[in-house]
This record gives sequence, C-alpha cells and structure tokens, in this order.
Amino acid sequence: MNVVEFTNVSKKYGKSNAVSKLSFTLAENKITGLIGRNGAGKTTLLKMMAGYVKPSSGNITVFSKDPFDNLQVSANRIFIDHQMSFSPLLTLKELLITAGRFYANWDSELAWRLFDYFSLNPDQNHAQLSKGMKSTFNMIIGLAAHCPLTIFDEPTSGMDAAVRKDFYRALLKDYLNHPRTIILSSHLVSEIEDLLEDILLINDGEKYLHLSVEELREYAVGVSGNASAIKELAQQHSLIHQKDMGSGRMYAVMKTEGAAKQALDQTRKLGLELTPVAVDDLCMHVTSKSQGGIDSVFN
Amino acid sequence: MIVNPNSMTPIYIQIAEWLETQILNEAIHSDEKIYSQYQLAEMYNINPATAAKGLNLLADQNVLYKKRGLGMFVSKDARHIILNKRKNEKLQSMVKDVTKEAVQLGVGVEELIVMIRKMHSEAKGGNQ
Amino acid sequence: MILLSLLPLLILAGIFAFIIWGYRALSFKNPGRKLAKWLIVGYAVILVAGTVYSYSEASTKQVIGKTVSRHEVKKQDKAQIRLFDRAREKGVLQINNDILFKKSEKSFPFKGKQLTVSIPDSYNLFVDRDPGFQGEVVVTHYMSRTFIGNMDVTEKRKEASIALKNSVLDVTFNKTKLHLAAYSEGFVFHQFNGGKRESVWEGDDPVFGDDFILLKVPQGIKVTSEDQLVTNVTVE
Amino acid sequence: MYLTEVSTWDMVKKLYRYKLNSYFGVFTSLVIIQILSILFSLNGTGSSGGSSDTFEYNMNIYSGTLILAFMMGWAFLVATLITTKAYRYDDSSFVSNRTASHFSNILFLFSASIIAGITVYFSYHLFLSVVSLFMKVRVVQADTLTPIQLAQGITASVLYIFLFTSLGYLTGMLVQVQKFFVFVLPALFIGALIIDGNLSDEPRLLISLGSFYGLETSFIVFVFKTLLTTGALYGVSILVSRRVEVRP
Repeated sequence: MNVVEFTNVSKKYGKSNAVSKLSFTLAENKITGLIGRNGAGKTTLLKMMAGYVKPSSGNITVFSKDPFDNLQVSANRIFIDHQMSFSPLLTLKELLITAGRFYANWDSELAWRLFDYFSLNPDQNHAQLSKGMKSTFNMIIGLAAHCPLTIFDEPTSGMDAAVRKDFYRALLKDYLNHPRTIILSSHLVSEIEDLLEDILLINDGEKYLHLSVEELREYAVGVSGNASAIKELAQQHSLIHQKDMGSGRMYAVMKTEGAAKQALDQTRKLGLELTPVAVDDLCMHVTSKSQGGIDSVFN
Repeated sequence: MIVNPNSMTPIYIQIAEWLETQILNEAIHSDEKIYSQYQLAEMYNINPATAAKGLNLLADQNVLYKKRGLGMFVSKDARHIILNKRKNEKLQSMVKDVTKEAVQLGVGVEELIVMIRKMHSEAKGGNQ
Repeated sequence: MILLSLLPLLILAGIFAFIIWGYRALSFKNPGRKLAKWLIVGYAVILVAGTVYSYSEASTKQVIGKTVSRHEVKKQDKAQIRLFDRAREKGVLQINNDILFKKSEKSFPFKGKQLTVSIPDSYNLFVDRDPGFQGEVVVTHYMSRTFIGNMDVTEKRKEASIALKNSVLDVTFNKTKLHLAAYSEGFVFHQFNGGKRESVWEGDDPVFGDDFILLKVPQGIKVTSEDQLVTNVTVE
Repeated sequence: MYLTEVSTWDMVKKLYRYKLNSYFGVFTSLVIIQILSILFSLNGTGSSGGSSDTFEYNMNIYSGTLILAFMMGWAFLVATLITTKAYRYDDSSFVSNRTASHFSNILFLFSASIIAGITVYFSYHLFLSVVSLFMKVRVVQADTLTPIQLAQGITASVLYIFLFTSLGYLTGMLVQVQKFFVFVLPALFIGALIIDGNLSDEPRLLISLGSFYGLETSFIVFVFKTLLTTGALYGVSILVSRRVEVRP
C-alpha cells in the first residue's frame, strides 16, 4: 500500500515554481531519503506532504486522503524541521508531556531515555536552546511519536557529528522495533545512505531519480584514463560528468544501464580504470548545472 | 567486519560474503538459524532491506533455506556450496587478476608459482 | 442581603476552583513562570480581600441617605414647587413629610405685640397664627428635601441658628458642605433594570431643598421683617 | 498499518488544554492591565458639584466602567495576538488542523473572557476598598445590587469582553491574510468617523453602534445580540483564514 502519492504536483510561489509536475509514491514502512540541493524544493515538497501547504496544481494523497489541513492525516504524521515552534513559556519537560497527549502511539519511555542520553535540561525553554539542541529535542519528539508517516526535514542541522551519528543509529533502531514510513531530507547523502532503502532525488523542483540505494550504487561508474578512449566510450553511454585530469587523461562518470554494462566491463582492455561512484558524488553530479562542475567556471 | 560503502562491492554482497565466511568458519552450523535482516541491519547500521537482499542472495544459491514464519536457516550443504562457489568464481577471478598483474610486471609462470607456494604454506601455517 | 453576600462567595469559589484546576494541570517547576504564578495567585488573594473589605464597609457605615428612583426625584421637584406656590399664593402650607423635613423646632416665651424677624433675603418666612397660642412663639426650621441625583441627603444638612433677643428673632442659615464619592459597578450592572437608572450621575440636576421658617405665633402679634415678605399661612 | 482515528472535538480539547498552559502570559497581562485600570480609575471617571446659598456639594464619581473598558481593549489585543504566526505555528507542531485550532482558540478566548468579566467585578471592589482606605472621602454612595442584577451584570461584562475578542480575532486574521490591513483597518476606522462627523451635525456611527448593545435593556435580547455578533465575527474570521497557508 502506498502511504504517500504525488501526482503531477506543482507549487508556485509568485511566479517561480518551487515544485513542478512531481509524481512519486512512497510505499509503506520504507525509509526514503529525499535528496536535493538547497532550493531544490525539498522543504516545499515535505510541507505539502505534511498538509501545511496546498499544492497549486496536481493531487496529493497521504493515507489515501488529501493531507491539506486534514486532522486525520495530522494525527498520523509528524513533521520535524528546525522551524518547529513551541510556546516559549513551556519547559522541555512540559513540551514532552504535551506531545505525549497528542500522539496516540507516543513512546514516553523512549522519549525520556533519549532526553537523558542527550543531557537535555528538563527545566529549560525551547527558545533558549542552541540550534543543535533544538534539532535534538525535535528529533526526540519525531522518534517518540511513532507516527505511521514520520517526516524529517534536515533533522540534523546544527547537530555535531557525534550527535548526528547517534541520531541516525537511534532512528534505525527505533525503525527496526517499530517499522513505519519515514522520509528524511538531507543534502549530506553519505551520512544517511546506509540507513535508506530508497532515494528520491529532486532537482529544480522536479523528480530526477527514485531508486533503491542499491540500484543507485550501481547506477553509474567512474571511468578514468586516456581522454580519447573515454570520449569514444561516451558515445555509447550517457555521460553524467566529466573532468579533465590533464596530460591527455580524463575522468568521466557514465550511466551503467542494461546491456551497456557488459560493454563497460570491457573497458579494462582499453587500459581504462573503473571505479565505483559514491552515492553523494552521483547525486552531486546529476544535479549539477553543467557537466564539468565548478571546474568549468575556470576554463 | 565493517561494511565499506566505498568498495566497488555493493553492501548486500559484502553482507552475503560475511555470512558465508561465518558459515565456513563454522560459527554457524547447518540447520541453525542465521541472523535476521533486522539483526544484520542493527549490527551493520544499515537499512534492513539491504540486509534482506544479502540474505535472499544466499537463499537463491541454496546456502540458506526459509522456514515460513521462523526465518532463514543454514542448509545442510551450505559449506559445500560456498566452497565450490568461491573456488569457481572468486578464486578464479582473483587468480585471473594476479596473472594479469604478473604479465604486466613481466613475472614468469615459474616465479609466480613459487610465490604462490610460499604464500600457501604461510597461510596454512598461520591458520594452524 | 444574605443572598447578595452569598453570590460573590459562590463566584469566588468558582474562580478558586478554576485556578486550582489550572495549576494542577501545570504543576511543573518552571523558574521563568514562577513569578507569573505568584503574580496571579497574589492578585487573586488581593481581589478577594478587597471585595470582602468593600462589602463590609459598604454595608455598614458608608452609604448615606436612601436612594430613590429618577422618577421619584422628578416628582419631588414638582411637588416642592407646587407646595411653595400654594403656600405663597393661597396661604395654605401643607406639612407633607415626604417633601418637607423638620430640622429643628424651638419655642420662645413672648409677651410683646410686635415681633421683628431678621432672616436672609429670598428665604420664605411663613407665619401661622394660632388662636390657641398664648405667651410663646414656636420657630420651626423646615427644609424641602435635597436630592443629589437620586440620593436623599436632606438629613446631612445643618440646622439654622435661631435666637430671640428682645423682640427680634434672628435666623441664620448655616451652609452645609458635602464631599461625596459615588461608586458604581459600571453601566453593565444597570443596563437591564428596565430603564430605571440608579446611578447618581445619570440622574437629573440636583434638587436643592429650600430652607424656610415656619413661625407659630399667638393671634394678636404683628410680625414684620426688614426685607423679607411675610406670608401668612394656614397649616394643613 | 494502524491509523489513529481522532475526533475534532477531542483535539480541540487537547489544544485548549495546551493553550491554557502555554498562553500563560495572557493571564499575567490581565493582572497588569487590571491593576493599571484600577490606578486610572482612582482619578474618578467624572465629578460633579453644585451649590445653593446654604448647600454645597462636590462629588467624585468612581465607576467600574473604566476597568471594563480596559478589559475590552485587552481582549481585543489578546485576540489579535493569538492570530499571529508565533501562536498559530505552535498549534501545527502538534496534531491539529485549522478548524481544531480555531475552535480551541475561541474556547480559550471565551475562558479568558469569563475570567476577565468576573474579575472586572472583583477588581472594582478592590478599587473601592483602595478608595475608602486611602482617599479622604467623607460620604460614600454606592450601588446596591440585587443578586439578579449582579449575575446579569457579570454575564454582560463577559459577553462584552468576548465580543471584543471576536473583533480582535477578525482584525488579526485580516492582517495575517494581507499585511496592508495593518494600515487599511485603522485608516478605514478613522476615515469612517471623520466622514460620519462631516456628514451629519452629530457623529452617530459609534454612538449608534454602542447603543445597539449598550442601550439594550432586555437581558435576553442583549445576550442574543452579543452572541450572534460574536459568532458572526468568528465565523468570518474562520472563512478569512482559509486564505492563509497552515504553515508556509
């Protein structure tokens, strides 16, 4: 069953399109990574999914219902981002207790264990927290709510590396105990890719790829060696990225689709070296404005 | 074992290989239950779907068999299958690589055999 | 009165129940909010104390006079005018206790044939010749009732000083000064009284009662006054 | 997948409870505004005096009306405050939709109006005690109210204050929809008063508006008038809010 379905969804702010003609589905109980550059439309997409923002056109269903301003959807999803606002008059302790009243599956024990682990002060106010502590607190709410659809928008912003690592581990362990549909947006793919089952890559408000992480790892291959040999190879394969290495050598990233894979395997004979392409590199290359990346500016 | 995401080998294959090694080392015996996808996910901090893919790979090769509702178990001839596979596929391709490298470096067959003999006895001695 | 004092108590109990319920709902430690809590609790306590004090004060000594309706005040004003007109023009003075208030009465032995009254300008001097009277005069200081708004403050006024020396009766009226404070819960509390407004400032112009002197003298005595008209009346 | 079914009313109650806890400042401001209004009332809302040859009086008029007026202003401001983003977004951090959010706000504002309306009466008596304790006033005339008058008066105070919350709520919502209403609404208000003043010899707009409620002598009719107006203003606010995104 699909938890989330986007059909031809567009969202305009003024004249610019934040999201355009986006269609995808999220299947039940998968962790999906929403990857895209800043301004790619990740937040707009997630806010539409959460029911905060109404699409300009197209159709969204969450749990087979239109999520916008829908109380039933709201009760079964949680949206965590760094803009989450809480009354400055309540302490963290009060906020956790309040959150527990709102969410039917609230795991109070988990919430308090995480709260203690990350040494948050129960008497402090949310407004006084540093950015990283805020993110940590919001994350605790997001995990403990055990909502069938859990949405994290850049959940680790401001957290230090150790806390980020702990968060991802906590997310995985809690997911193993309570499988649910989780979508996690980030621009730091390398940190989360092991955690993910699927990746939804968007660029300029449009869907670019929606694949499993394993498929994405084999989606492209890096080829380095003689420039002319690579250029010849590039005729048969879609070139994703290229970089001149100097002295007649170059590095290219090519798509490894279907039968072309075997052809690519033959390249060793041509004295070309094949290397895997890390998922975050791939994401960076495919969302790049030009094939040459930043280097093209200096040519 | 720590999974290496930067390796050319996909994580699910790394997981499958680690399980094979466990079986070869007799850390898990025949007809014993093997790790679930969730245990593997937790051990390696990976998505359980990835772990499941590794388990399914071994099931397809009859190294593991499924018991409905109970999980996956090591089949009777698991060791045999793994040994065969490694000999036929992995070892052969590694030998291929070694030979290729030897040709490039201008190392003769005799010299290569000597090297292999030496390594072989060392590895055997180290194991004992 | 008992009901009246019970109602605020009931409401008070309600407020307290609400506050206690509210605090139980948020019985957390919060240093930032502690001050606010004390502010609210303290204020509630002060409110209650103030209300209790104000009720005990108001119901004992501080209210003066009786309040009447606006309609009553208008009726009074007309009645007073009519009463004086009738006395001056027809010589009939009606002692109506709803309108007139007897402030003081003094009697002096008097044997003479002529009595001179010294009384300030523009005050009425009514003379009633009684055939049964012998050897004395009775001087009564009357005033028609005084209303500020719709509050009867007649009794607060001072009595006139009256003295008889030889054949001269000296009357001096003493000025009364009142400092008043009028309290009203506010317009909402009078909105639904069927148009009957009991608030002082919403009434008409004040009705200043007129002081006058009623002189009872034996039949044969002649009464004169330097600059005041002497009206002979029959008291009803 | 097990989905939770929630009822709107249930969430309204939960949001209402959350608001009672977290909008604590509303009650602190109530105390401060009432203390201020008591201080202002000490001046007296009016005075009168008169004299004849033998009688002279002056009278300071102290009334609870000013306290009520302050509370109306407070109610207006509190309601506009609640429509601002900071408060609206608090709701969207937990389970809510706009309907639940509006109804919990209205419920909260109604509770605040009840507390304000009742405390208007009490603070009037506090003020009265202050006057009789600290000011040298010789004679005092005070109203005596029957229990029914008292109950009606307090109810009417609550309804007046509640009416002003609905006015503030609508104003706040309009501003949230279009920022220029911040300038347009006061301009319209003042403009209407000026035009009103120029067109007729006597300005009638505010007076007739005020007397629609203030001169209503039937308690039942008054309750209907205020509740209907309040309901209508809240209704319009809810409709207006549909033009605002829940949380952009």
